[in-house]
Amino acid sequence: MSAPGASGARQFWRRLRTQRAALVAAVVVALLVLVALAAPLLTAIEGQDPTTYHPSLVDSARGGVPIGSFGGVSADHWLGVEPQTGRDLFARLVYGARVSLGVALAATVVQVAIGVVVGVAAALGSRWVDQLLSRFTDVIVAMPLMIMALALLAIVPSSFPRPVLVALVIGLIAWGSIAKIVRAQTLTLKGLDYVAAARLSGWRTWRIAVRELLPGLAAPVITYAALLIPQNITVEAALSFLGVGVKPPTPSWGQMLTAADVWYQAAPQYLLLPAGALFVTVLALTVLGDGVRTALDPRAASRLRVGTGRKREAKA
Amino acid sequence: MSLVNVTDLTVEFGSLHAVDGLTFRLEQGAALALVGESGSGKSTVASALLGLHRGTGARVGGSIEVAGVDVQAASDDELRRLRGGKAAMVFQDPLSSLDPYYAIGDQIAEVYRVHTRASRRAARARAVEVLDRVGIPDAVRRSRSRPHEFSGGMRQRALIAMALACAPGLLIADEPTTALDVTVQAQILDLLHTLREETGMGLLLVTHDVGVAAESVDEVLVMRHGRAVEHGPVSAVLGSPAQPYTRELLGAVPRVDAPRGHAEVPEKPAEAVLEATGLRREFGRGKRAFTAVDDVSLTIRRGETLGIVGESGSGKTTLGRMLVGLLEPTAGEVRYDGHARVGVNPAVQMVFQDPVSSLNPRRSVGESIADPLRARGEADEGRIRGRVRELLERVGLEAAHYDRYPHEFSGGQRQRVGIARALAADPRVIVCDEPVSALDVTTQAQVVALLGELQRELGLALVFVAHDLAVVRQVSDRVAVMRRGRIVEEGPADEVYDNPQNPYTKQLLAAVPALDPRIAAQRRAARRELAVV
Amino acid sequence: MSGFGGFALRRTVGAVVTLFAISVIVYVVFYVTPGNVAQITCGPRCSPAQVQQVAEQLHLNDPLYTQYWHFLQGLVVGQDYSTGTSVEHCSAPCLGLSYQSDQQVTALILAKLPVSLSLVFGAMVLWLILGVGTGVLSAWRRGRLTERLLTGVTLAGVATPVFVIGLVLMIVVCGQFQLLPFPQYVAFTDDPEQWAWNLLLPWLSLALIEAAAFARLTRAAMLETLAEDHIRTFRAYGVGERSVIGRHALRGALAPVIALNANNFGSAVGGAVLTETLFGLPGIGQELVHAVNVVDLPVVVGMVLVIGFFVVVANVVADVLYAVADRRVVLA
Amino acid sequence: MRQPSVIARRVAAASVSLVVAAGAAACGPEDNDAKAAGGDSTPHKGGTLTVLNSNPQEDFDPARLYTSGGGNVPSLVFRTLTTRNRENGEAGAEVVPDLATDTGRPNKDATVWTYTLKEGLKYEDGTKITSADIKYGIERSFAPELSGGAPYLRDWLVGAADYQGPYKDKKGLSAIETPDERTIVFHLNKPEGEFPYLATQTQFTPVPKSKDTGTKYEEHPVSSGPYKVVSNENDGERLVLERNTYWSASTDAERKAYPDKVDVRSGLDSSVINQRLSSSQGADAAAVTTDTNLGPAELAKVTGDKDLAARVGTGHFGYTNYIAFNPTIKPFDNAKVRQAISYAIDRSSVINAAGGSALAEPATTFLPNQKSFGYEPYDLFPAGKAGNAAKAKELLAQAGYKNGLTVTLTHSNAKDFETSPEIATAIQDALKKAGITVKLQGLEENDYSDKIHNVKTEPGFFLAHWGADWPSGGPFLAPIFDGRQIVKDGANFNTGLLDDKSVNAEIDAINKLTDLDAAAERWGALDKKIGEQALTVPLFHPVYKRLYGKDIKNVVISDWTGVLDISQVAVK
Repeated sequence: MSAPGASGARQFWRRLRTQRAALVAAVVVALLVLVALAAPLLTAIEGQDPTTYHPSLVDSARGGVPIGSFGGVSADHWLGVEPQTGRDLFARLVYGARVSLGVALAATVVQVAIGVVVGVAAALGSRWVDQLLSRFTDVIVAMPLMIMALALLAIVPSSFPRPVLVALVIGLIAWGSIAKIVRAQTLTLKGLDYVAAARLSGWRTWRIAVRELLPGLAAPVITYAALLIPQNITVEAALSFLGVGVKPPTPSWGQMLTAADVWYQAAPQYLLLPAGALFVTVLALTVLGDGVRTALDPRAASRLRVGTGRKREAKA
Repeated sequence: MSLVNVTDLTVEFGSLHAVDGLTFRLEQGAALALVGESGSGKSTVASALLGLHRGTGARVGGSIEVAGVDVQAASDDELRRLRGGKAAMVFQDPLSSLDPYYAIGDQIAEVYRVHTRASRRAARARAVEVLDRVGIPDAVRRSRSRPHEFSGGMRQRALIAMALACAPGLLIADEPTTALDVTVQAQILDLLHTLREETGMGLLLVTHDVGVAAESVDEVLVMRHGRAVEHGPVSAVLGSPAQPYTRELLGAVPRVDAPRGHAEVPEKPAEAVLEATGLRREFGRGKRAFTAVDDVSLTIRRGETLGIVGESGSGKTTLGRMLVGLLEPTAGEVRYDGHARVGVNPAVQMVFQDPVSSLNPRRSVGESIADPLRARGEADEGRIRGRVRELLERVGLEAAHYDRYPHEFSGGQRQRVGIARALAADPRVIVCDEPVSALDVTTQAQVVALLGELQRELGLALVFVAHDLAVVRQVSDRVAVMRRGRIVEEGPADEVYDNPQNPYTKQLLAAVPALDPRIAAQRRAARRELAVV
Repeated sequence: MSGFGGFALRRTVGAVVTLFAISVIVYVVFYVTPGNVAQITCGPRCSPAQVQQVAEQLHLNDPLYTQYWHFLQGLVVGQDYSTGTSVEHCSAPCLGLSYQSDQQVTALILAKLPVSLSLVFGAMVLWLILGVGTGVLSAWRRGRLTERLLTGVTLAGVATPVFVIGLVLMIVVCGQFQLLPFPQYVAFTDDPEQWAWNLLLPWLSLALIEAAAFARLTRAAMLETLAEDHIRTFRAYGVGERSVIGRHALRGALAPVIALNANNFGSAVGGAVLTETLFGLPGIGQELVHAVNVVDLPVVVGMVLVIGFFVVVANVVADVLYAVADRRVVLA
Repeated sequence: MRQPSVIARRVAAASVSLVVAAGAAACGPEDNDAKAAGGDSTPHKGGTLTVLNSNPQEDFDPARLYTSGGGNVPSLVFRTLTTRNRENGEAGAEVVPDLATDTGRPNKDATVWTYTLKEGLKYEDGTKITSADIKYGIERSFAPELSGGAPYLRDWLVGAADYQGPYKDKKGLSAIETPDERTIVFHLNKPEGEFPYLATQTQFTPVPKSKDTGTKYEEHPVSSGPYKVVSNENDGERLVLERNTYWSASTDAERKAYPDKVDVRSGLDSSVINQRLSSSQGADAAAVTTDTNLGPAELAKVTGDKDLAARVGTGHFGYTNYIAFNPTIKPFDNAKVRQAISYAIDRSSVINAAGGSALAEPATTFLPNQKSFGYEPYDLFPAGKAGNAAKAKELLAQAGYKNGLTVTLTHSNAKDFETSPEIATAIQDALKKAGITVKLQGLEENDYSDKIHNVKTEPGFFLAHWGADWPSGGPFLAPIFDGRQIVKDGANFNTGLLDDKSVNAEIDAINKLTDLDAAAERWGALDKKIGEQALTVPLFHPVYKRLYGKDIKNVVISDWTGVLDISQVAVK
């Protein structure tokens, strides 16, 4: 019998290690996080920053296309410069990693927090609480994410830090599916005998929720969260495309993509750099998420219910 | 030529030797039972006969010849022709062994067409024919049903029908009755017996239940750790076992016909600790509502054991959960110590059926056992650890097991942990819900013995809920028989077992397999009569 | 089928409650959205007096609950409105009039809906073919090179934003090689062939994004089914691998695929904003983004309700199909 | 086998049009400046003109339109009392008669204007156009149901301030008289020498009262022009116009109306429009756009391709992008601070952000650099190409900000390259060199527009732009700098809150002039005078570049609209 948790952590790592793709992905993700964290250092080594304009590096008469080959790649500008502004692309890319990863991660944290609270409360609460919360979750799921994001992002005063806001808005709108998963999983766990045993010990409901249920939710929640992160990166990019994402001059990959998509023909590297970065990140995170899922084995939970001898359907 | 000829069979999964040098034969039309506890390798042998290990990474050594096919050397095509065509297998769990999405008739027809190239129509006709043959009433209509629309016994009949479809020479039945109620089990065993008489096919029966083997076969091969322990005619092996392990195994099997060893009748009834009056519990609402427990009244006295016996769906688990307060009754009340009670009460504890799901896999067993102590407000870490260690030792584990996790224990050990946790609350009543049904017979006997000891020592009242009539008799002072949510008969254990009044109780007792093949034959005849009546 | 009747009733009530809640939320959210609606409608150079007149005209000076009450009234009994020269009736269910264009929102939706449905339906067919096909193949060839390649391709779909895929597809297919015309919506009723050719690229872009989820789900569900007991039964009865995979394992994956599909279909009706914007398809999503930008509350509420309606209906359909696909499930 | 056949057809079509392209390149419009429409091949009648637009023609009611000179597509359907001269460049900034026989006859102090309609004017149904219809058209533009037009009529006509339109107020406007079917007389509050310009707006389109359907009129407005609406799908998303047979070229000297049919398709992404125009395949060969400019990225591609470069129409529209100060907010109350910022501006960065030198010309004057506006070049705070940081620092030090200064620049989040983040960040970067730290405050478009046009919420330092309602200094300067136009409780455009008696008096004096050339000269002088106060920092004047299909002929781009005039183009 295998189970994640205190004793399962070692098993988890052991199983994760056996998956080569997941390991490679983990290394890539670690590198990306490192790049994001070390952005100021990296740009200092390059000797550039993400916001300074270099009008002399672009051809003003031709719409501001970078002068020089490969979008103005040089010893000073490792990945060339941005059309129109001449800002350093390497600097913008590495600083963009901070925003893209940070927003996605923070949004995921918000989603998971709300989803777990609502899901657990619905599963453990009375019939009415469950009805109310489940219905509310349905409402949230049925609302078009983009539209609500557009409205919410417009309401909040612009003095509010934008990346935080974007993360909050994504988190506040898109927690429906995780709440549903948590509710279903909690209901399953609630039917398990060890929860009944904890009740017989005399513990109160909230303590049972914290001690007995939450650890059991860890596996499916981590699994789902691992898949949410790349999704949120794409959502941030899409919000930028619609013009309500992170605001300039803060660079984000989504915003770079948005600005760059029309430059596909005139300055391809301008589009390919953020697109490539996004692609690699989402790919690595998704593969890693799959690896985590395999290592945590979501079916462990359902297998818990299967005895070795007579099977009987629990009616309670 | 023998139907099955296995020589020096070994099956290895990685470093695990599941089967280790097994040799046996089965003649045409004969019946052999592979008997053993879990982990003895008996099911692995059954799979190996059909070459099911091919391509799974298991290493199979030795030679296997089934119905003239050298399973080890056969091509994939030959193997496919063997499977289902010459030798067919019946599995343990009939619900999961059938595809839930297709009609049963179609599934049988599919198998038939694989082997005969018959037309769709002919295959369907054959499916109806075999379904009819295994006693499915209204086979034409029922062949269009999906597995979930069948009862457990019907599903097992359907699986047997699938096995019969291509008229194979050998039927391999892997625990065919383990998931079934005792009365249904008897019907299936009778069916297998009749089919064998009529078709003359050979039977290889894999079972953990010595009684089932005694009912069905001519020869027995007792296995342990992948090796043969004892092999011989059923009457010889079960009647006068030569090997110590066989003797141990037989000794552990509870007997439905033997009275409880230490039955000491108290002079005057002790005071009642738990009383249930008019308990009723409904599930669901509206059209789907059904009553799981209906007007049950019980009294449990200090120091006594009340056995509650019934088949699946009889409501005994629901009753047990209401007694401990995990479920609120729809009507009626449970009184503890003369006071009406709502919700749980640490003085009334429970031992659960499934030793896997009853312990939180993410917490050490010591922590789980300490729960009632902490919930009671005990904060002194030293006292808690001390008490838990004491309890661990009391249930036959080691004090050092405190920090271990459930997956490091065997099923029997986990059940001991469960008992220790119940004891930690200093209970006066423990409701045991099928506490041993998931355990092997030898372990089962040990756990039953432990419960008995604890009861005597601590003056506990026990409620022992089980489907196994023999086990219940072994432990109970009084017995209540449940059927469809009601208690149909209640009384002192020996009276109920030796002189049952209710026809259902009689039917149940008649269905229990006997260890003596001669008695088994008599019972079979008796069952036919009961069925006629 | 009284059981089904009860189910239908419960779900209908649930859907109405959900949509009601959505309308309230949207009303409140957009009510507090910045932007002087009367000024936007009137034009930037309107005098305060004129703006006031327009506000009167649009009932913008009424308190929020009064406005919402009018909205509900319109839904139930319809509402009358003046065009200046005559009084017109907007029959129930009336979602009100657009602030900006004075059009009936219901008419606006009816005009945009075919476009969105065309887009999503076609894309759905493609994503099912691509997704489920890939899933089946990779479950069958698990562990081999084929599977890794397929996994890579589907992940590429997830990892690339639709506006990049769409734009590059369009530039390459329509611009560089001129294999297809630049998409412009042609109604199915006008010319089915042109309808399909013009929608091919939008379909493909949307399908590439969605297919990955289906591939992964199909593969996972099939592998799970392959580990089940009944698969062992058929193997033990000599049934060939092709039939085991194609007939039994795939069947097991059907129910979750149906559920995911219904879910995605519902949300894609309004969620294909990016695809519609990029390809200039005059669908619900594009109109909605426009309406949000000009704070055209009636249009926003109406369109969000329609999208919510599709999501809710899709979920009900999913449940029914799920129950049909898996007879063991009881509708509740 | 459907797929190959269709693809084959596309390829065939593509190769055919390639041949056409080669022919067009040989003798196509070589010069993309003023007289672009060459006498290369004479335009002919016939064919279908396709219009690819991003914004649908949602407003198609003449009362609701607010486009300079009546817009492009609408001017095919609506004729007005006067109209813009459909000529290239400067000549195109003149006002000429349309329905009227002349551009208007003023009384002595220009408070009464009289027009006479030409003979034989008819609607698309053959009924006669009368002066009463023009009066009615103007009246209905006052209805709150049909709001959207320019404010001038309400401000200028006697007793019009509180008029609510003919639906609520049956008496009508007494300021407009129609003594007979062909005569119409306007009575104004004060002298307005530029009334002929106002008469070009679509509110001066005749609307037959019997055909008026209120807010539904825009679905099928009755045509007085060369084309009529035959279909209008989804609120102006797809418009099909065909010839109005009752229109006669003899009464209309301005509209050429070569194509038989005009097919307007909108709702397209701007990059798709430009991509389609550059590919120019199939019907797109005879396509133009009336609302989509070439962006910087597209320009970069187009300039590298001779064929494409030949198909770009370039125009100048009277328009200025500038930084606005609110002098009631510190530190912008200090003229030295405003001047310092003026000196520090790096116009080349700003222009690059706006699309480069081909799409934007540096601006040092508030008035657009066109003669009709009375443009008089001046550069009061010379910043050079890249900003004069030293001078700026010096001024800051004088103002008491020796150690630099932190200010907040408000801009919109629209993706328009005008008040958008790109421009704001360029300014932020430039001011850094002068020791000014700029924090950016990006607002959603509506919020931005609300805030900057409300005296209570107006920020101190923000991006703004102003475009001409007609090519003259009046509508360019008065709303922004006339102290009497400060609106306290509504949309205010005098963002500098300038209320200078001498400025107000000069505006009144120029308005009296009916000699438009003389007026222009004085507008230019007034602009420079106001510029000294440094209430704005002019940044750039945009240049419009638009692609057109390879079969398009007779491209005319006036300085009035700055874009190709759809009434002049031919596709054959």
